Amino acid sequence: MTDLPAPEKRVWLRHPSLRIGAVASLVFLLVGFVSIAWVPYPIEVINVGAAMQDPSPAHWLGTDHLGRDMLSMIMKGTLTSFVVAAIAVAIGALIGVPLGLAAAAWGGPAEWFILRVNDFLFAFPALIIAILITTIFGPSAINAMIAVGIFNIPVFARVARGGALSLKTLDYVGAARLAGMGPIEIARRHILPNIASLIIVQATIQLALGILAEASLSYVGLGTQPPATSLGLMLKDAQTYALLKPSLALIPGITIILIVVALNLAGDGLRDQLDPKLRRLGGARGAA
Amino acid sequence: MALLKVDELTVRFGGTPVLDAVSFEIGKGQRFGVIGESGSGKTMSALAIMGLLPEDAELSGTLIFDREPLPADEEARAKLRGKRIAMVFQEPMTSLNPLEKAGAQVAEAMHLAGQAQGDPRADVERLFVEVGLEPGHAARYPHELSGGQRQRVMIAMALAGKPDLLICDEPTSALDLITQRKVIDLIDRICSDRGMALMFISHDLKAVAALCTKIMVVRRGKVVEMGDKLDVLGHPKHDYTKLLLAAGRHRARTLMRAPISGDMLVARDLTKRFRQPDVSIFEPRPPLTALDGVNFTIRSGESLALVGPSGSGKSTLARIIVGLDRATKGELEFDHQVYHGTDLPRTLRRDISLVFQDPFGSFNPRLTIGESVAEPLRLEQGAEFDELGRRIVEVVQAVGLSPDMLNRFPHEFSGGQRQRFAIARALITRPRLVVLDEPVSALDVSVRGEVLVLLNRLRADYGLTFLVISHDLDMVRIVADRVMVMDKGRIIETGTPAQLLDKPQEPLTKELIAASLPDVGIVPVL
Amino acid sequence: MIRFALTKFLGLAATLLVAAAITFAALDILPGDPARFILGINATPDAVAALREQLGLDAPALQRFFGWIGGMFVGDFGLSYTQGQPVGQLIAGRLGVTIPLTVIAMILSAGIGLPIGILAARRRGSFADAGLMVLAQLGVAIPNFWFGMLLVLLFSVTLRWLPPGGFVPWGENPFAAFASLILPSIALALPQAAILARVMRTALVDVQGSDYIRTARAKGLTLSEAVWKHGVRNAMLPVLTILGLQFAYLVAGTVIVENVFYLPGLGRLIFDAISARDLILVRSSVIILVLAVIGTMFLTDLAYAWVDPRLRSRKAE
Amino acid sequence: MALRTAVAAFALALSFVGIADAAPRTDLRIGLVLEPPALDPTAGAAAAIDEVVYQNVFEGLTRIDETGAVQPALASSWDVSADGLSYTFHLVEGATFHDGTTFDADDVVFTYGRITAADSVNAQKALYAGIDSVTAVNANTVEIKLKGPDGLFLFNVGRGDAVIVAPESAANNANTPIGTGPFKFVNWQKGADLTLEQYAGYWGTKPALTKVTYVFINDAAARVNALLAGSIDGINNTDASTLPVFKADPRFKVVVGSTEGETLLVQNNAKAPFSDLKVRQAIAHSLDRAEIIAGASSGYGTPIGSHFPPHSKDYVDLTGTYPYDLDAARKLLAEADYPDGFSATLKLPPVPYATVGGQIVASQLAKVGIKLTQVNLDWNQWLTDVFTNKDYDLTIISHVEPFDIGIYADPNYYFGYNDPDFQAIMKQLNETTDEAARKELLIAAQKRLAEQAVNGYLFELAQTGVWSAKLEGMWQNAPVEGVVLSGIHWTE
Repeated sequence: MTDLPAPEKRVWLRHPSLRIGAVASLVFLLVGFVSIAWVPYPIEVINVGAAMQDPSPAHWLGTDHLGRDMLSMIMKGTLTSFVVAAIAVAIGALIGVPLGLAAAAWGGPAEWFILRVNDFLFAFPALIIAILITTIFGPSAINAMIAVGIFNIPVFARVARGGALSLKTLDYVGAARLAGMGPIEIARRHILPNIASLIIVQATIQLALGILAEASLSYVGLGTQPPATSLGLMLKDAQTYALLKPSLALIPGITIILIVVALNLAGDGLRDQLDPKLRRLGGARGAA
Repeated sequence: MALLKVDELTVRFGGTPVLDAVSFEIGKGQRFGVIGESGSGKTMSALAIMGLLPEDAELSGTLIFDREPLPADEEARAKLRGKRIAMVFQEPMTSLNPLEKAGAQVAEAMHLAGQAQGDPRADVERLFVEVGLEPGHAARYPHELSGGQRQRVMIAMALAGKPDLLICDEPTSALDLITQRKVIDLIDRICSDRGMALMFISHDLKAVAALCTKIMVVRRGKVVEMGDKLDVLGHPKHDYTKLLLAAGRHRARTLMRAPISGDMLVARDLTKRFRQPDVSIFEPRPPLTALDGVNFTIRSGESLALVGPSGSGKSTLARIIVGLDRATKGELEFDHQVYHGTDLPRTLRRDISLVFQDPFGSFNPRLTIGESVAEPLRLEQGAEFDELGRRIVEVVQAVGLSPDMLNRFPHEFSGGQRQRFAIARALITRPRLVVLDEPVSALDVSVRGEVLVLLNRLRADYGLTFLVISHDLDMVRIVADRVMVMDKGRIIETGTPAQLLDKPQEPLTKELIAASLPDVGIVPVL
Repeated sequence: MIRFALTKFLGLAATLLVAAAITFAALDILPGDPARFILGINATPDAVAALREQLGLDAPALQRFFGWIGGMFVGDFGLSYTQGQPVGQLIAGRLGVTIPLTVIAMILSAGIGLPIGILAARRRGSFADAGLMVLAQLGVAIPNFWFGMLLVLLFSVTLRWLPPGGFVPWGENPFAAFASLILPSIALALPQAAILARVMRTALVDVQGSDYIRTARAKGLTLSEAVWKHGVRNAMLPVLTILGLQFAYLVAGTVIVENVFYLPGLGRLIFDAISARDLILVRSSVIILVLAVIGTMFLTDLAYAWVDPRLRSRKAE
Repeated sequence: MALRTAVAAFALALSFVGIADAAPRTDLRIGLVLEPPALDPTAGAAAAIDEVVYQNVFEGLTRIDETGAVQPALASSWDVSADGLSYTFHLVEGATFHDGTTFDADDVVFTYGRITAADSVNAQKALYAGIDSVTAVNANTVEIKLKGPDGLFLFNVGRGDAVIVAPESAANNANTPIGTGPFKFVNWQKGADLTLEQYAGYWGTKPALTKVTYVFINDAAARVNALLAGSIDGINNTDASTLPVFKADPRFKVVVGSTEGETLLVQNNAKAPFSDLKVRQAIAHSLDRAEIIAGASSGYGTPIGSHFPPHSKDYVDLTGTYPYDLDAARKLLAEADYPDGFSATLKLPPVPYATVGGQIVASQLAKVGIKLTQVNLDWNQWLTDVFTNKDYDLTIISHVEPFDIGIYADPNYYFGYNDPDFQAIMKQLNETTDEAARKELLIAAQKRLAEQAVNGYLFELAQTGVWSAKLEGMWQNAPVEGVVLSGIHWTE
């Protein structure tokens, strides 16, 4: 109620970290998607004779221990890392958001139950359970991400519930009920569009966490499996070459860091654009 | 001799001035009132004096306090704060540290001002008594105190340092009517007792008039008028001041309207209990009774007002009537159909509508105004598409707005315009009963009158029945044919406005009436 | 307060029981035969069958479940399939590494993260703030196994200051034991410290804009005094939540870090047990971890209630 | 400055790098990839068990030396009956177990009784199934009677699976192993390391080392760092890709030898198209062993053409049977009615030579149109899917058992190879004890497997040890699993 200038005057994307983060994330995403259609060299073809070359006009980032083009590997790896992390985010969001909305909409025992399930999932050390699940169903990036995705559910449920609760008391939701709308219709028309930005923020953060989780699982051999590659797997493969050819580990490592920083910057920037009251809702689960 | 001299004070945020070359003086022991709407820059002037402007504010102009320019340095400035100039803020709910006991917070203020001699506990108790709190309140945490009590703690804190100047920034606007009056009386008494200078900032003309001797009117960062209370209020020179004065009195004319006839809505023994979250499974809490056996009747064509202090159950009753909530016990009968709240039959939904209190929260920011206004038309299943289009145009014109505004988004409109759209939305299904929940309390004073006039006109034009919920007795006088007073979930008194206002029976009603401040100035001719 | 604690405690017990049931059920469908794994690829089927019987793998699932639960109540977690030793003993042996490791990491992450967060918030908008937040961004983004490797290359291989891994038991040489936990706990703590720094900064920035800080300044405190006296404690509320959650991440993170630094901790025990299909060991260790995590959350709740009077009394507004 | 001094002082106080003494060191820290799950070699198959205890803590009647030959151990000599069915072992005198109990013929009878019992959990039980009876002739003489002649019997007696245990302590050997060897078990810090000390009462020649610590380091990069940082003195078998680092560093010596591990591209012979000899031959022609060795094993490893270790005296080089020739491969595929190749899955266990080798093999077979889908499994899944259920097309695995060519004679083995001719050769071999005749038969067996292209024979796994340059006496080759400590000593 103080006489401050309206926050709407801040233009979207004026925020430098958001601009940098969003542009960098998109660039990496683009690089990943380009690799579907084209990479400089196919990564399935192994040419041990050409292993561990330095960067050259033919191989901009050199070649790895099996003679594969590092640039192509990074491109494919970026795609895999994004895709697997996106699967985890999608699982979390597609299940978690409706759950959170349901909890907010119905309240009572339904909410109690959903909150307990949430608490319960939080109690399990996610990475260990991911390792367990991956071992049960076989090492693969998809299984790993399903495991990580399960632990994203409560994160999204919490954000969606918090957002929905803060909107639920707003009069336009009441007006919609007066207009005879059912809960699902209200959620679709009034709640979801207004918490979408919150969910997108959380999704960028979970995407970054997913990329790191994939790297961790790949490191213990339970993430992405050859002949496919991911940034995490490249990092793991390069571990023993750390002294012989440091670039093998540095290139994917730095790529991971850049992607994660870009996503986090984008997420943080987006969050700063939002109502500061909503800002806290997603913050609780920043850790991972 | 001026205690505070403000000269050409300008405050900018990123180049946009929110205060533009404002100059004024406050003498020792003088009562200085600042009046203006939200966004007019009045709070900024107070913060500039205190040295509490937000970091990104750019300040220019001179501030002289007790013949010395106010220092720019934070540490030197802090030494003046509390000791020489104290301030009471608007939001009692958030202005106290939630983690510390009220007494400790006051004691800290005393300590900082060097006023802690002897037993600090006794000093705090003395202050608490002075501001009308019990000494025991000192041991409570802020969340254990009511809004009015918190505001008293804030005042105690401001008084702790025995300041020469007390700045009050809308100290009562977050409080209910009765408490407002008590706090204003308290400030009045303390300033007299202590001979303290007062800078009182408000959008409430009557409060300023009651407390101050000198008044400054601010609009869009500029002083539009300043002078003696009697001059400003008695002979306003500026149109804006005139507008404010007129709005403060909102004397709307009663228009021709449909005759009042048979019963439209009957409430029988309505009771609503809310389940409270238990402290623990060992410590279940009893349900909170919001409505306790409410009985009343609204007759067709009538305008019934429902008044009462906050928490008395007014809004709960409204929500049950329109079908947003369900009564725990009892029933409603509308047009010979019985319902209990959420089970309001779909066919009746178009006949009962609600205008919400907050024009900002009542529109989805992602939908155009048109989409929101048209939303209730979903209830009109039989109607033709063209007919619906005509209805939207008609209703928007009826509330005095233009149909080409419909494609815009809510944030592009002012509060008054939004409330007009909210009324349009409530009328689009051509309802018979319109429930208005504090329809003007969130609006700036200057537009309240227009909205009330509009409501009265619509009622006449469309033959509507109103249930108006309000805590503002002035407004009730204008729009209501009959008034019900509610307290703690019960209806304690009913009568015509005239009956109630002149001869209140119940203590609460008396208190409500006593709380309203005297009218000010002359009736301006617009 | 006591009732508050008791209610929370009952919830904790219920969660634990459900966790036990789910863990058991999930592991019972795990394909793979521990007996076959122990005896290797050339073992004859009858040797495998004999071992299965010896391990008690033939009993019905429900019987094994209740046997397991019942045993845990009296501190008997069963016998490890692969190592033939009481699971409780195996786990206890590892706690001497994992508990100090997580505790040191926790202290490090709080000890580094919170001051940085406070500093950045106090200097908001300055170059120091920007620099610290860039560091925090990097800290969050570095995969911890990779960071661990870099630490080893620098401090063990090049500088030879600290051991590259392994563990000397506390009883043998407490200094050496501590030394062997330094690098792992740094690797473990870094991302958490970065997160804490960011949370602390945001919380403090939020608090700095709050009305009660303004009130405190109006009383005569300078901005920094007001932030120290009134802000930090309020800002600690969101930080406490994160601290509670971080414990779970630190515990899970030990799996990776204990592998990098070949520490004999619980994380590595679980990892090895999972790959060896030592179901009983996996189950019991997971339950121990869940217990540790919800125990910490319980303590966080208590701490929260201790700091925040609003939670303690919960009186109606 | 003060801080830096403090850090330096602290580092010095904690210094784990030994200060050089005048006398040579007698302690040793060895890195091991895997931690043994338990320490009883007669009740588990994990190679890590033997790496710790074989010939160090436990001894058998015979032992296998570095060349793979059988040498006397707890039996100082033995007589074999003319029909090859009866072995009389003469035991050493004065040997004691680490708990002080004496070693005698009864311990031998107990040990073999335990191995062959119905409820035995010995992983290699089948090897000893031919034993008819074990009798203590007197305290120092044991007679073992066989049901049929067994050319490998003395070798099998020397394996870790048949080490002599005492009835008093056998039950606890999993955690506190008690044997007769030169080192006694001292302490096992689960998950971290295991310590052995010289056994003062050892009956034979005392080893130079007095204390040996095995440090378990799962992570390949961590092993390298541990070596470089000096926290371990050597690794028996390190990741081949890291060898160049150590070759260039004078503080280390790299000891490259061979193992018993034949690395194979195993083909499911019972399943089409691999049941077709022409397909198998085509695959054999398409494998470029040099590249596989270079990629999967950093160039360490000897190409093989059949299932036999190159360091064996009975080895013949059959790598030329189906030379690398893509045209020949395409032609054979066409003849087998697969002119455009076919698709198959390659199920791989979680070992680097397999996961990397799999990629290279897939890349190579793709050139003749055979499209492989790689499926990476964990050990349990591999054991279940591939080994037990035989649900696979192709896999890559090293068979590290010594003298295991006999597995091809078992039609139920997961190779799915049922060849009466080969089975006949094996039967004859088992019944032959004459060295020259055995050699002939072994060569015939090798040739048969090579010609039949039963599996893709890739390379013999190298033993790539990295040790401190001041250490001597390590085994270069690994004819059996184990790190035999008795010869290892510091030179300064």
